[in-house]
Amino acid sequence: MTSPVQALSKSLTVNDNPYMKPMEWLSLALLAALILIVLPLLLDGFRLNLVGKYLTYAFVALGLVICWGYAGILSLGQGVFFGLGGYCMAMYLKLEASSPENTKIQSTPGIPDFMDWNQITSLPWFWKPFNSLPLTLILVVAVPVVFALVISAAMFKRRVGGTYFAIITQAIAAILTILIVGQQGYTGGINGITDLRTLHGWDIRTDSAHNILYFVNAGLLIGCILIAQYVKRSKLGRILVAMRDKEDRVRFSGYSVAGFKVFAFCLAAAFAAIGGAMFTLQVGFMSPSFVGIVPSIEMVIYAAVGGRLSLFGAVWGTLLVNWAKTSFSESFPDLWLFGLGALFIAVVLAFPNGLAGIWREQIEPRLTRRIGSLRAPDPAIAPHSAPAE
Amino acid sequence: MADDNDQRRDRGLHSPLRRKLLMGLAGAPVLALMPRGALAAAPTSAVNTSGLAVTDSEVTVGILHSVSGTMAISETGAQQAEKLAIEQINAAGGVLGRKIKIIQEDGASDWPTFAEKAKKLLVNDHCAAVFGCWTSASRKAVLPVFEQYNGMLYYPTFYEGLEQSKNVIYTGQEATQQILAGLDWVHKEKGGDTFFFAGSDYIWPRTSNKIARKHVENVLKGKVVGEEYFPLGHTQFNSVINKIKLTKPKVIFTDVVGGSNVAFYKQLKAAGIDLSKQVLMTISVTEDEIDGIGGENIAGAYACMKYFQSIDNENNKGFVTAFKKMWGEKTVIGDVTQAAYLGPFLWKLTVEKAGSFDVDKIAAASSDIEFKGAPEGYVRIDPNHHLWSKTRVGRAKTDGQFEIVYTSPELIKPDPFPKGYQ
Amino acid sequence: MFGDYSLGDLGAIFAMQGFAGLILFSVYVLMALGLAIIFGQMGVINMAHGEFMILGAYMTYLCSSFFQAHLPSLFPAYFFLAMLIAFLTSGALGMLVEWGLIRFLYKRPLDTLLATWGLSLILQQAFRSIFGAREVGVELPSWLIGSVQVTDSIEVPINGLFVMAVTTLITVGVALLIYRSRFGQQVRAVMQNRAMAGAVGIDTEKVDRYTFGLGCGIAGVAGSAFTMIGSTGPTSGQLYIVDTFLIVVFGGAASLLGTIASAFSISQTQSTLEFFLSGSMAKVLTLLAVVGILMLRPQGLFTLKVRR
Amino acid sequence: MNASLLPNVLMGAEPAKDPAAAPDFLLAVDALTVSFDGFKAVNDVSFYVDPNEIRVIIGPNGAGKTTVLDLICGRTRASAGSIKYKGQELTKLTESAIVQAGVGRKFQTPSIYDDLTVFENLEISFPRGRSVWGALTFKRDAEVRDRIHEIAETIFLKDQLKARAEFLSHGQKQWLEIGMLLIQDPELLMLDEPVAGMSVGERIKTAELLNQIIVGRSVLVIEHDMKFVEDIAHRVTVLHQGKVLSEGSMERVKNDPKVIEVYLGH
Repeated sequence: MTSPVQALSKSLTVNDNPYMKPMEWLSLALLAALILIVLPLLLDGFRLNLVGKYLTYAFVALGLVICWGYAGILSLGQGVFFGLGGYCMAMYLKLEASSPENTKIQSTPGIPDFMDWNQITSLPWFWKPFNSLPLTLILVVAVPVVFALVISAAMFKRRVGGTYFAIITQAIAAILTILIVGQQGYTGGINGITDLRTLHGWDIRTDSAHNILYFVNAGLLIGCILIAQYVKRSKLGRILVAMRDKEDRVRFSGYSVAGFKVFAFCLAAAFAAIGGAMFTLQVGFMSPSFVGIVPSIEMVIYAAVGGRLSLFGAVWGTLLVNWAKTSFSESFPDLWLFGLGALFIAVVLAFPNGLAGIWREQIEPRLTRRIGSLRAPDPAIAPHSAPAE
Repeated sequence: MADDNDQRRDRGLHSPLRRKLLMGLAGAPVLALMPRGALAAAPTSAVNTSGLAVTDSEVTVGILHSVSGTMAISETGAQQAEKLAIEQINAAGGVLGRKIKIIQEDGASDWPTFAEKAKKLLVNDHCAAVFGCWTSASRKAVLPVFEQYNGMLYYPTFYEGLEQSKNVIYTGQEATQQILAGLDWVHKEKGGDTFFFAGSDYIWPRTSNKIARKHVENVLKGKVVGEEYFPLGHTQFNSVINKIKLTKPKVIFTDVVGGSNVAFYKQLKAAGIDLSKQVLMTISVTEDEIDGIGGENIAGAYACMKYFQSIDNENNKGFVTAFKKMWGEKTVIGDVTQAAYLGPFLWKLTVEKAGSFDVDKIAAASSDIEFKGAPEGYVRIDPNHHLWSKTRVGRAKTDGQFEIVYTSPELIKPDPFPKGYQ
Repeated sequence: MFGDYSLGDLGAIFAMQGFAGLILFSVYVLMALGLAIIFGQMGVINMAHGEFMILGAYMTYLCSSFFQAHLPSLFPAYFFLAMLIAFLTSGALGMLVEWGLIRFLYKRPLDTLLATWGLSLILQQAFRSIFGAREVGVELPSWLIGSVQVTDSIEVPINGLFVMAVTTLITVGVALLIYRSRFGQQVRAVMQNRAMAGAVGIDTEKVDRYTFGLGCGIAGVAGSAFTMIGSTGPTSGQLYIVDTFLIVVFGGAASLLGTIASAFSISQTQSTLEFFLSGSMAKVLTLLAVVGILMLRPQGLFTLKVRR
Repeated sequence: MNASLLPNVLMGAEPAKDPAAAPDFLLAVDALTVSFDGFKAVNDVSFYVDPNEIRVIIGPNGAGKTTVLDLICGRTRASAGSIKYKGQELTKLTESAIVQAGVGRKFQTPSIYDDLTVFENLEISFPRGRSVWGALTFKRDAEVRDRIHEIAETIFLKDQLKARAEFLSHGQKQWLEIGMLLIQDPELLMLDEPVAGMSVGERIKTAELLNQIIVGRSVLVIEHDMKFVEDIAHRVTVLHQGKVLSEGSMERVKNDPKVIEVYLGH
C-alpha cells in the first residue's frame, strides 16, 4: 500500500511549494524594473526623490498586507512605528548636526537647538545611544518592534482582536502624538526634528545623495518584499491565513495564536520602522504629523488599494494613491478630499481585493492563456479569498 | 476709488526709488526707468544670472500656503493679501518692467508637503521668490530647502524667533517685538504685576511665554502665578478657568490658537470672568480669529500686535478698501494678513535696489530696505532680515474690530536671539 | 501648592472643579451615546460619527442665523428647534448612509471602519465647500449666557447646566427607547440573533436603518449642544472621535450603563488631573490609563460573561 | 495499517480493565462546574475515562454535553472543579497546550480552513513546528508528505489534496477534520456528533473511518444517534440539566428509570 503513496508524493515534491510561482516572479520583475530602471530614467531628481518618499510608505503598506491582509489584524497605529523608526534615525542625524561648532551660538553648545530653546542644559539619557551609528541602526528597528511587542502581547494574550485592537492602536497613535508635541524640549515638539544634514559625515541633502538613498530605499523595499514572501509561503503564512478564518480551530491544532499574531504585528512594525528611517533620510526631517491617526489610516488605504493580500500590490497601491494625491492636489485641492473619500468607499464596496484583484481577475487569466504552455499556475493553492470577516 | 488710492501710493513710493535705481544702474537703458512700459526692461541676462524664471516680460514667483487641511482657515488671509499686493504691483508696471506671474502651491497643512512643494517651486519652476508658510513647523520644514537651493522666502507670521537666515525675510514680528512693549504697557497702565499664562502646546506659545516670564520676573519684578498648556484642538477649559479664579492674576496672558480659542473665550465668559474688569492680554487673537470666536465673547480683551484693521492712516485705508474690493466686503484683515501684504512690496523694492533678481544680490540688498507705503506705517528691514516695526495694543470690541489704545512711540528693533531671554 | 489659599477658597475650587468634571462628563455622554448604539448594538465602527455631530452643529448655526435675521422675537427659544432640526438632519443622513453603504458591510466590521472614514473625508470637504473653511460661532440667546451665583465664591455657568439637562433628558429617552419600547425590543432582538428575529417577522433591514439613524441623530443633538461650548469647523469632528470610541469601548460596548460609567470615570480623572498637571499631560495620562486598563481587561467595565 | 487486524469495536467489546481497580485514569473529571451569569450549564459533573475506552455522552438538548467538551479542551473556563489528563490539570492550560498534551477535538460543524487546500489543512495539523520559529523554518520534507498522503488515503481525500477545502462536500469536510485530528495522533479524541448531517453512504464510510482511528486511544463522543451509540460505546454517561444522571453500559443506562423518564422515554 505504500508504493502508490510514495509515487504520488514524489510527483508532488518537484514543485508543490516553490518560493515564488511564475506569476509572482513576473510581478517582482515588473516592480523591480519600474522602481529600479524605469522611474530613475524617466524622472528628474526632484520627482525621483518624491517617489522615494512614497516608497517609504510602501514599507508600511507591505507590513499591513502581512498583518491585516494575512493575519486579519487591522492596526490603525502604523504611523506610530513609522514615526518611531523615523525619530530614531532623526535623533542620530540631529546629534550629528548639533556639533559644538555648529551650535556655538546656543547657551549650551553641542545639544540640539530645540533643547537649548527649552532650557535643557544637557543631553537627556535616552538621546545618548543615538551618538552611535551602529546602535542607531539597531534601535531604528528594535525600539518600534519592542513597543509593538509590548502592545500586542498584552492584547493578543487576552484575545483582544478585530475592531477593539484597531481602536486601541488608534488611541495609542493619538497619545504618542500629544506626547511628542507636548514634550518639545525632548522631541522637538510639533516642528519635529528638522535641519538634518549629514549621515556619518556624508551630506544627505545633495542631489547625488538623494539618488543614492533612492536606490538604497528601493533595494531595501525589495528586500522586505522578499522577506514577506518568505513568511507568506512558509507554514507560518498559512497559519496566519488559517487563523484569520478560524482562529479557534488553529488553537485546537495546537498553536498558540497570540504568538503568531504578535509576530505578524511586530514584523509589520519592523517594516514600518525601516520605512520611517528611510523617510527621515530622504526628506531630511521627522515630525509628529506622521505618527497620528490620519496618516496611519491613509497608510491602510494604500494597502487596500493595492489589494490587501498582495505584497506587490502594496507597492503599486502606495505609488498610485500618492501619485493621484500629488497630481490632484496640485490642480484641484478641493476635489482631492472627495476623491480620497470616494476611494476608501470604492475599495471597500466594489474592489475589496484592490489592484491585485483586478490584475488577477482581468489580466492574469489572459496572460496565462498566452504563456500557458510554460506552466499553468495552480489557482487552487493560492489563498484567493474575499476579505476576512 | 480704490484704484486711485493705490496709484497714489504707488507713485509715492516709486519716485525716490527711481532715483536710487538711476544711481545704481548708471548707464542702464532708459527704458528700465519706465515702470509702466512692459517692453521696457534691462536685458534679462543682466538681471538674472542664476537661471531664475525671468523672461523679458515676466518674472515668476511662488505662493505656498495651505489651501486644504486644518491650517487653511488661518492661511487664507495671508494668501489673499499676497495676491492683492502682486496685482497692485503688476498694475503699477511690475518689477523691473516685468509682470509678476504667480505659481500657487498647496501645502495642505502638512509639513513634508510644504518641503516638497517648496522644492518644486525652486527646482522645477525656478521661482524668483516665494511668499508663504504660516506655522513655524512649515517654515522649519522648508528652511533647509530654501538654503540648499538658494531661494528667497518671505514669511509673514509673527513667530518665536531663534532663527535667522540669508534666504528668509521675516515680515512678521519675532517674539520680543510682539510681547515686550505690550507687557510694559499692561504693567504701567493696568498695574499688571501677577500674570497667568495659558497657551496651546507647541513651540510658539512656549517660547513666547518663556520670554514673557523672563520679562515679568526680571524687568517688571512681577510674578507668574500659573502657566498652562493644552493640546491643539483642546475644547475643555473649565479646569484652567478654575485655576485662574484660584490664583486671581492681575493679567491673563494667552496664546491659545485655532479652534481652541473659541471654546476658551466662550467658557471664560460663561464662568463669569468679565473681561471689562479682568485684564486679559492675548498675542494670538487677530480680527480673523474674532470672526470665529464672536465679538461678544471676547470684547474687552487686549491684543498685542503690530497691525490692526482699524489703524487710521492713508496707507491702511487704501489697503483695507482694496482688500475688501478684491476679496469681499465681509472679509477682515488681521496682523498676519497685513504682514503678508508687505512681502511682495519688500521684494519689489529690494529687486529694484539690487537691479537684479538674483537671490544672492537680493539677500545682500535687503538690509535697510524701507517701505513707506505699509498699511502699518513705515517699516524697514534690519540686516538680520527681520522688520523694524511698532507694537500696538488694541482692545477688542463687540463688532470684531480693535480699538487701538497704545502704539509704541518708536519702531522696535527685531532681536531674534534676545540676550537675557533664553 | 495649596499653601497660599484659604480653606474656603479651596472648598469653592473643588466644588467648581467637580462641576467642571460634570460638564465634561455630560459632553462625553452626549458624544458617546450615539456611538454606543451604533457600535455597541450594531457592531458598526462609524468613523464619521464626529461629522454627524458637526452636521448638527452647523444646523444649529443655520437656525441661529435664520432666527436672528427673520424672527428676532423668537430668538430666545430657537435652541430647542435647532436641536430638533439637528436630530432630524443627522438622523436622515444616517439612514441614507445606512442604505447606501453600511448595509453591505455588516459582516465586515473592519471594512465599515475604512468606508466610514472615507465618508468622513467627504463630509468634511462638503462642510468646507458649503460653510467655508473658517470656524463659525453660534450666538447664544441671552438667557443661556452667564452664571448662577451659588455662594460668594462658587459660580456655575448656565450653559453648563443646560448641557447637563439636555444630556440627562436624552440619556433617559434613549434608555426608555432601548429597554422599554417595542422598537427597542426589536433592536435588541436583531442584534442578538438576526436570523431568528427575521424569522419571527421583524423587518431586520428596517430596524438596522432606524437604529443607525437614531445613533446619528443623537450625534446631531450632541453637536447642537456643543455649539454652546466650542467652535464649529469642518474638521472639528475629527477631534472627538478617538475619545468617543475609547469611552464606548472602555464602558464595555454593549451596555448603556457602561458607557455612562466610563464617561464618568474618564471625565473625572481627566478633570482632576488637569488641575494638577498641564492639559496635555492630563490628556495623555487619562488616555494611557484607559488603554492600559483595556489591555488588562479588554471587555471593558461592564460586560456579562457569556458563553462563547 | 491493515483494517482486518483492527479489533471490531463496533461489536461493543468491554474495555479490558475494570475502572474501579485502576486509579490511573486517562481523564478524570471531578466536580466540574461552570456558570454563565448564575446559570449552571454544567453542575458538579464527575466522570472518569480509562485508556482505550470509548465513552459516549448522551443527553437531551441543553444538557451541557458540548459545554463539557469545551471545558476539557479549554475553550470555556471552569468555575470550579478539576480536569486531570494523565495526572495533569487541564483547567489552567491554554487550548494549544491542551492539544499539545495530546487531547484532540472535532467540532460539531466541520471546522476546517476554507481558504487552504486539503494538503495545507493537513499540513497545519501536523504536530511539528508549532512555535513561531518552528513554523517559519518548517520544511515540507518527505516525512510530512508521506504522512499527509497516508492520512489523505485514510480519509478518502487523496484525489482532492490540491483542492481548496471550501469546495468539498459536507461529508468530505467532516472527514478532513477527522484527518486533521488523526495527523495529530492524540491520546484522547473528542468527537462532537461525528455523523450528524450525513447521507447514509457517508455515514457508513464515517463509521468505518472512526473504527480505524479509535484504535489505541481513548475516545469521548457526543452523539444523538442511538443506533450508532449502541454500536460503539464501551460506556455511556447521561447528562441532564448540567448534571450526571446515569452512567454505565448502554444496557444499564437504557434500563435506568430516571433516564427513561427524561430522555429515552419520549
